[in-house]
Amino acid sequence: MLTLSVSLHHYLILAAVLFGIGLFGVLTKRNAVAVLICIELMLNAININLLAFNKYITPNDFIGQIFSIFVITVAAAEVGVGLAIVIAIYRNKLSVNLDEFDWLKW
Amino acid sequence: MVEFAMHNAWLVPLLPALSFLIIIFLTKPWKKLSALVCVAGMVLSCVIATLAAYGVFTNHEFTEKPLVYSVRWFSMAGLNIDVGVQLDPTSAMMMFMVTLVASLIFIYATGYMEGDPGYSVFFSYLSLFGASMLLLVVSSNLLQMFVAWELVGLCSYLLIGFYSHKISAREAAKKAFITCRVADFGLLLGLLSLQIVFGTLNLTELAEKISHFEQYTTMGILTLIALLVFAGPIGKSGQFPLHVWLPDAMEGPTPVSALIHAATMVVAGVYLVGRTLFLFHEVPTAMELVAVTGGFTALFAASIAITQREIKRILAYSTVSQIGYMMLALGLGSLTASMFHLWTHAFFKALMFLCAGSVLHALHHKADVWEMGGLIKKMPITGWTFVVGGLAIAGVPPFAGFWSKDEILLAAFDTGHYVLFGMAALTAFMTAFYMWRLIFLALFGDEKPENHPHESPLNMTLPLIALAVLSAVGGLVGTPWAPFWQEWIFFGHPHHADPNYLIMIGSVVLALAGIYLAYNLYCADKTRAKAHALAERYRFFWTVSYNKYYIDEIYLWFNHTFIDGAARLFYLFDIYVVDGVFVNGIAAITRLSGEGLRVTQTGRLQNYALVFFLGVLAVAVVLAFTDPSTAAGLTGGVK
Amino acid sequence: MIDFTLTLLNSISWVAVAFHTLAAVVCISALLVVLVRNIVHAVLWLAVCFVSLAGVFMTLDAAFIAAVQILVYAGAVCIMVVFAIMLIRRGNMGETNLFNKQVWAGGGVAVLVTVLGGFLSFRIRYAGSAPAVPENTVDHIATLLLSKYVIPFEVAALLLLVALVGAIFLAKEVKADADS
Amino acid sequence: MNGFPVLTTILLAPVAAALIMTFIPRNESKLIKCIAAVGTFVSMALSLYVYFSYDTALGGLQFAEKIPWIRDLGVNWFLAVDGISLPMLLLTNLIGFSAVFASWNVDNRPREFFILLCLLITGVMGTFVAHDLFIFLLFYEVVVIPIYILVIIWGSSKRVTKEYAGMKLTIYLLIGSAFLLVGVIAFFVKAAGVLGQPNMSFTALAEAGKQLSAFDQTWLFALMLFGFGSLVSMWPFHSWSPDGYAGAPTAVSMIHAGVLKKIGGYGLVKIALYMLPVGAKFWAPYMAVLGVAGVTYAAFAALAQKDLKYIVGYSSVSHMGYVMLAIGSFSVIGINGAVANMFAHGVMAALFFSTVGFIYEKTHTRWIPDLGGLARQVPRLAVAFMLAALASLGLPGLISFIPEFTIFVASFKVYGGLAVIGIAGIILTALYALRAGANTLFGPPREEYDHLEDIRGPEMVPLVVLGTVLVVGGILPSLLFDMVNSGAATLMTHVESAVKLGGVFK
Repeated sequence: MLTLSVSLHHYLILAAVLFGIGLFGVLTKRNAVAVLICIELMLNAININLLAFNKYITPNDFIGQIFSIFVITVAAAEVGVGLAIVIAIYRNKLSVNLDEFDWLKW
Repeated sequence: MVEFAMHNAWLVPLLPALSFLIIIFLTKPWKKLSALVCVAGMVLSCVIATLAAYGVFTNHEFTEKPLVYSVRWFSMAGLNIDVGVQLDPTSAMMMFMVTLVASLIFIYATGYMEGDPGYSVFFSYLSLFGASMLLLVVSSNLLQMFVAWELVGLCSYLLIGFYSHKISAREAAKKAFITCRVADFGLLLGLLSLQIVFGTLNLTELAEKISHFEQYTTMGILTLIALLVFAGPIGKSGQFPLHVWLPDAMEGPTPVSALIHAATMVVAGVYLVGRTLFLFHEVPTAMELVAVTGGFTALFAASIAITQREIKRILAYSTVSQIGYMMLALGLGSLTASMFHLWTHAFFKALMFLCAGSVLHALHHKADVWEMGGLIKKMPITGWTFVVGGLAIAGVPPFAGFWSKDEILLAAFDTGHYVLFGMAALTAFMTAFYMWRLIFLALFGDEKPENHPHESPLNMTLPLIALAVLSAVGGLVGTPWAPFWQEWIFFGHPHHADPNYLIMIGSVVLALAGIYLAYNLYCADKTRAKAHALAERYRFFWTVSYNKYYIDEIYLWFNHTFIDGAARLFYLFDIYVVDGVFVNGIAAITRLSGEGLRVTQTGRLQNYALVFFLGVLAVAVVLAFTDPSTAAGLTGGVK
Repeated sequence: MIDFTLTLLNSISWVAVAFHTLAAVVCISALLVVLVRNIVHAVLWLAVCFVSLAGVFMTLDAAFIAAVQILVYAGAVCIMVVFAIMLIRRGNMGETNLFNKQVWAGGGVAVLVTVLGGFLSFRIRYAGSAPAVPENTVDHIATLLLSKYVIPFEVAALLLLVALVGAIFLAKEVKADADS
Repeated sequence: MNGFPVLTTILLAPVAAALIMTFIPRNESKLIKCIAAVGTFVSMALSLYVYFSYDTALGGLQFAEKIPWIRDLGVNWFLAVDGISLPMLLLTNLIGFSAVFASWNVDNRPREFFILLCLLITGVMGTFVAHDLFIFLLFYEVVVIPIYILVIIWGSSKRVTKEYAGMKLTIYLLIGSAFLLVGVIAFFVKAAGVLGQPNMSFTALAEAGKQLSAFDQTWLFALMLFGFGSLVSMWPFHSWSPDGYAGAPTAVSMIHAGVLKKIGGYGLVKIALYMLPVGAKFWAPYMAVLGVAGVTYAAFAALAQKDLKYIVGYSSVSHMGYVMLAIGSFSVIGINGAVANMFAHGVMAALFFSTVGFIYEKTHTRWIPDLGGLARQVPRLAVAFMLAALASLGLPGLISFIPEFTIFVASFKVYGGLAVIGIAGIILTALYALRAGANTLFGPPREEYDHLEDIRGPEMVPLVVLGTVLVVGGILPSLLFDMVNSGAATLMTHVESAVKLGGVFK
């Protein structure tokens, strides 16, 4: 018998995998835009968690849903500002390669 | 009146101190007024001192029990120090003598210092000097005495260095102070030990406690204490080996030399030992040491004085030698003889210094006795008073020195110290010789055409005459036939020896022999060829003596090599080790580790993120897989 | 046969099927976002990922969020990223999405985080069966947002405004003399 | 004046002056100086009033003010004075007032200078009147910042640059205070455990401290010893002192050598010794050894100096060695001597530094071989110099003799031979003090200094104020000792009873 079922744990594992992929991208991509994209992936992983908890634990409170709305809002803002920064940097350095940016040093 | 003076003897040091303050703060711009204030202060305190002394010397009970009144100076748990006045025959005598001699010297100084730009300041220092010395004399407490002792040292520093623009004066002043400091270090240790062992520094209480010292301490420690205390007088009274400052003290104006050498500073040491004789009396070793030091210094200084050329320097070594006499007497346990010699010495030595000052004044500070001659004709008062002084110091009866010196020789002989007796006798002979060498060279013989001496003014000659009279008759208070002195000033119980005619005659013979030898060499023989030949024949001895046994050079070398060497060593150590290695080393380590660690700051965002997530992982693992209480402990949670 | 099929079909939880399919799509597209060498392709896979995530949200009875997900992420965010890529002109688009030097270390950390996250998720205990989800979730959310959560809501609006202003300020063309 | 918060007023007077100064145009430098003088004068007058109306027979804490501040930490705005802190308070104000006049000729940014100076004085005073550990540390940290700025802006560069001097001074103080802070916090936590509730007041902490185990007391005291010791320039943590003083402007040298340094000694007595008696007993011999080492070492080093400020700097290290020796003697007499010697040295060092400052200001050199014969050209300055030098060598009749004597009595009794080495320091002190005086003031006058003007007017204030204290304190030592003894005796009674208890061995 095929027992395809879903439980909270499935969602959580999905979220963990997605978060891991996003983190991998954040840590290893050279392109600043790619890093931003990967951050979006991580944020979405969080949203999965929020919604999953919302459904399985507190379906009547909608806290998870509302919180994920805020997360999306913030993510949108973050993408906007992030991309603006990338563009500003690009204009100065003619590059979006993060390996070349080490101004945090010293 | 007498009653008042006795109960207000604190006025004696206070009046000169007041004149010091008045001169410094009020009358400094008016020279004559300043001098007047100074002299008036001293004369007034002389009057009070005289009255007080009269009171003491008419009431025999003071020889048994001194009159002491004191107030608490400061106190804390376990340490109480009083200051006060202690009147007994010894201090009364000193008070009288010091005020008297100081008054005469002050009067003399008004003439001597005429025209000096620092006239007022000089008199303020003189007043302070007098005040300090009198404070020392009346002290009822050893710490108070030490305070005065150091103040005397300060004043001598100021006065010796009075011509501070002269490098020699500056150095002499410094030398005097520091030499005395070295000695005071010992004295201070002695006082500390006394305070710690006996719990008091009051003279009367100390005397009482030390008489049965076994209850407090052992003989060994008491000996050590006595030796430490004696270190102070060695320095202050110019005993060997710390006598070096005294001859250099001649750099000060002559009244200062007189003051230092005759009445005040140098005899402070003798006086201190006299005051603490109850301590030394218990410790035979210390007594021997005092006696030997005194006897040796007397001979040693006399042997230097024989070859010196500068008039004040000869007198200075003669002072060292005479103080040695007094120490010798103390070491023999004879406070009587010692104080007696102190008393007579004050008069004739003050007289001779003032005469020397008068001579220098007339010759415009030409000091070499070989360049003088025949001065007695142009300066009769100075000259003849000088001769009186010479007779007194040589010990020719009936002048003062004879009686006191005789007393010392007698004490040495009676106590069976024949070696010391021999040394003292030899010293007496040499004293007569070098002193009359000075007199013959300077006062008699041919006049030198380049000198234009003139007699000094009245305010200088009057003190000379007064002192000459005192030098002549001052010893009569203690002749063997009328032992007034011996009945009053003594330690233990009055000692009255029968006149020993053998010693008396012997000392007169020695003195006359010395004078005769000097006459032969320096007066009768106009060319002084014999003297030169003698010096030539004993070239080595002459050189050593003339160079003061090279002690100054040795000290200088020691100071330069060891003290300054150590100073440089410590300073370099400070710069290169403490500072260089440790302080700057730690700074360098900090900086280098910073240099090293900053490599880890790559500046790359993703590096930082990587490390950040490693950290997150670590924390998460710890929080997830350990006992909750451990996690709480790690994160600093409470209860 | 038909019965069996029907039984089978009835026995299949369609939600589960949907979830597993969507999850697979999400994971694969996300991986491709990271792995492809062309950034434009990466953005396309990102869009795929976001859309399938919206499907996942649907399986979680969050229709409103799913809609927002499509509107905001698949729509606005992807478009914005594409615009940004266009602004950043590069010659060779085939080499625009490369790895840096810490790929192994980063991969390790990512795997560890994933494993740890997955492991920890099994620790969660909850009432075995999900309680019934109310109908009309949108109504409830709307009510809550404008009543209980009105202040965070307004703050979020303010945040968006500030982000907007900030983005404009940052991306604004700088004067020539500041360029160097 | 019952109930009038006189200690707070003393603290705030210079702050008020500083506030007023901020509103005065920067070119009105005369007015600024006058305001600084008035502010510090008010403090000085009030602290004189407090000094002489303190009842020594009664002893204990007087003029107390207590306002709760941070209840959770048991912190109160608790100001009070006793026989130990009051001389220090008076000293601070005497020197602060003199320091304003010693800087009368500061023309570079006078407003900022005097504002910082006033804040500095307040900070120092605060440490002495605080009876709450938190307040004490607060004021202690307040002190550090003005010092740093004052040194690096108004300082002078000789052997080391003023920046180096300022950094060294500040970092040393901060390192010391870091260790101190660790010790204080650890102590506070342990004390709170003993008391059952947090309390920062000295009295409560002392009660708690004596109940700590001997081991705890020992290591806590070690931390405090390092902290306070480096502040009091205990050998071998002294090397900031000569460099720092040489780099600092006159007023800062005066305040630093005169009083700031004394915070270290004061803290050792009033905090470390008072609160951790068993620990103090354990460390006392080490303190004595370090003290003696400091005395002789610094005296020798001073002998090798040619820069006047370095001489005074090393001499202050040397004198603080006596303070350490005295605390190490662990007796009432020793504590009396330590506190009194801090007072005496403060007055003398301040006078010394102000004199050296004037000499430098007038001749533009502090290098002794370039000086000489100044006594003829600037006699009053020479008097001030000699007064300070003589006080420094412990001349009887000046203030420093009796404290030194008491220290000698206490330490000689306890340590014997070791103390003798320390006492031998008086010879070396005489040597360098007189040598400096002789080579600077005496000898043939130099014609390049013929035009110099002697100090006059406001410049005379340090000489008059500090010189008077030097002489009066020397002639009437009971003025100082009655006060100090009332504090020291109480303190040592507490300490000795605690030592008998011997700590609680857990």
